[in-house]
Amino acid sequence: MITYLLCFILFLVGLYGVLTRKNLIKIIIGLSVMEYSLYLFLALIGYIDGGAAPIIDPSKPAGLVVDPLPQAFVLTAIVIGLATTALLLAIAIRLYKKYNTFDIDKINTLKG
Amino acid sequence: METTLIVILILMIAGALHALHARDLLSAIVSYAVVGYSLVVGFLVLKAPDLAIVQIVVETIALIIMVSVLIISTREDLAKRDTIIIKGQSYINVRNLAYIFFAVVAGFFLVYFFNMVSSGLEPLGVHETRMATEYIKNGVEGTGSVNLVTGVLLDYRGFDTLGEATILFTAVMGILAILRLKTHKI
Amino acid sequence: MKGMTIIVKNVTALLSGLIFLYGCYIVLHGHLTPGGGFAGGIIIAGSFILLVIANGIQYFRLNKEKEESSLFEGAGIFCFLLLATGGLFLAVPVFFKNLLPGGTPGELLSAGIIPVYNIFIGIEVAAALLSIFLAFVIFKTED
Amino acid sequence: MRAINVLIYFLICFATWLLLTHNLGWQNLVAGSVISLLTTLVFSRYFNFDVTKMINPVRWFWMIIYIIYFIWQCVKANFDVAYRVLHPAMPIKPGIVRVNLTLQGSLARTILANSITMTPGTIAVDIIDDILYVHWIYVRYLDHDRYAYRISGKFERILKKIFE
Repeated sequence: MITYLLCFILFLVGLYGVLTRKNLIKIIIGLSVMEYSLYLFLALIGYIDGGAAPIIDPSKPAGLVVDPLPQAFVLTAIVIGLATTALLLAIAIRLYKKYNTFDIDKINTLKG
Repeated sequence: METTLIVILILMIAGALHALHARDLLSAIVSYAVVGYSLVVGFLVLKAPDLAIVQIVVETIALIIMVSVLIISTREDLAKRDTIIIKGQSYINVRNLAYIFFAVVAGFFLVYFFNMVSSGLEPLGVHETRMATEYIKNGVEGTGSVNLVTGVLLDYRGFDTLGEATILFTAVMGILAILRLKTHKI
Repeated sequence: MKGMTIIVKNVTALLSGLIFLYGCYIVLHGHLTPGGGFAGGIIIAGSFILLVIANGIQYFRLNKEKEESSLFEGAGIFCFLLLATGGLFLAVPVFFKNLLPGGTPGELLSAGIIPVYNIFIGIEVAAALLSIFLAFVIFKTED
Repeated sequence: MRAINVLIYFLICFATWLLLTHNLGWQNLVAGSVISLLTTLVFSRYFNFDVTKMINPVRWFWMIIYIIYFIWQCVKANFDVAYRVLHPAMPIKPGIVRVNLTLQGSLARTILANSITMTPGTIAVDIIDDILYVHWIYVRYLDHDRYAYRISGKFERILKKIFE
């Protein structure tokens, strides 16, 4: 149970970063940390004690195997996470070219 | 087993906290890499080699992209903010009190929801889901794929993969639109 | 980006092809060993990214290459959809029908249509990541 | 020369595929040849080293000697660096030295630079026009001939026998 709690704390760390940091790069890092905590949480849910990796040798009878369904979900989520991170970085670098800063407060005051 | 995971998670939390507080953005990105690569070790401990392979290459590519962004821009975090202290005015005003109130309420709700969710979970290592036994028993005959993750991903749940490919395509189109080159002069 | 020293260039010239080969191995054996279209596609993109980083962008005519990788991406996702609806041609009204014969599990040619899906996903992911990277690099050298 | 290069690259790719898969079934062989052909089509244009000389078996003999000599040097340098690190006074005198290369051929130079880098205590920084820049943990001599012999003399002599 303590691993679930630590995953939740990692999620909170990411949320804290998104809410309090002023730098766009650090906000993106916070979002990624939240994503990572969710991946680990899903993988934890699928884990079975004493289970093998979900690759079955067809010549032998199947033993105890880790649940493959959460792993399939996480697999798609990781690639999507990379794409969204890259999209956010593209937005950040566009804003930097325009306002010459990563500070969201300064971008707010400079707008117009 | 569980202690290994706890150590990895504590390392991840420490890396994330340092990444959020580092003054130099390059060191922030290196600390962020600590989080990602610890996640790879966590996946290996949890018997998920597919996830470990994907995560290790994704983390590497993400680092390359992040560093290429930093090289164009600045490495410094924000300039040091001078806190203005006006004499006679205390820190306890309505605005700060409202912030603290909202933070406490939001934290309470988050912990409440986590408690609600985790009361329905089995402890780590015990797992009784109907779909898992079904997939494990019939997966190889049903899909013909020895690797069950690929079988689930591309046969039982092909729609998800199609949606993922669509999102990837859309994201790339968005990036190309945002970072659009100058119009060609012909 | 100027490109690195001649040492790095030579080592990259020796190794990038083998990295590409390894990515293809991961894609093709996705239904037998850990890996699959996603991981293999990213490794294939990595081999090209290595070449671009080592040799500098003047070495390649990059604008053209970016168009090509976008084209590959579109072709990959289109073929994926075509295969998904392919059951219609055989009068099976199921989306994502596994319509090829199964074969014995454990061989390279088995699992019906899953390896073909894997190949197209690999093409799509590789092209997507390569065009993301090239967009950042070209944006950096623009002004 | 061009055609032989392409052929050799194809063979390297095919051997790598066989090492990766450990399987001699016909499906695997067909897939391996197709993938190797694809790799050769895309990447063989970067493989422009002069490899025709390597058919001579004498050169392979010298290569084995080079590997043994390199491992011996590596072990010696490891102990040297460990001594410098563990010594309380830390007797280091770092600096970057220039070594004039007599070796021709880019592949030989790359192998030389990588050997120097893999030996602890020295790091090859760059090669610019026949001059190799090396970062050295303890600059023992200031005379060019002596430190050049010390850093790369034997390596270069054996590599010349292999590649020229």
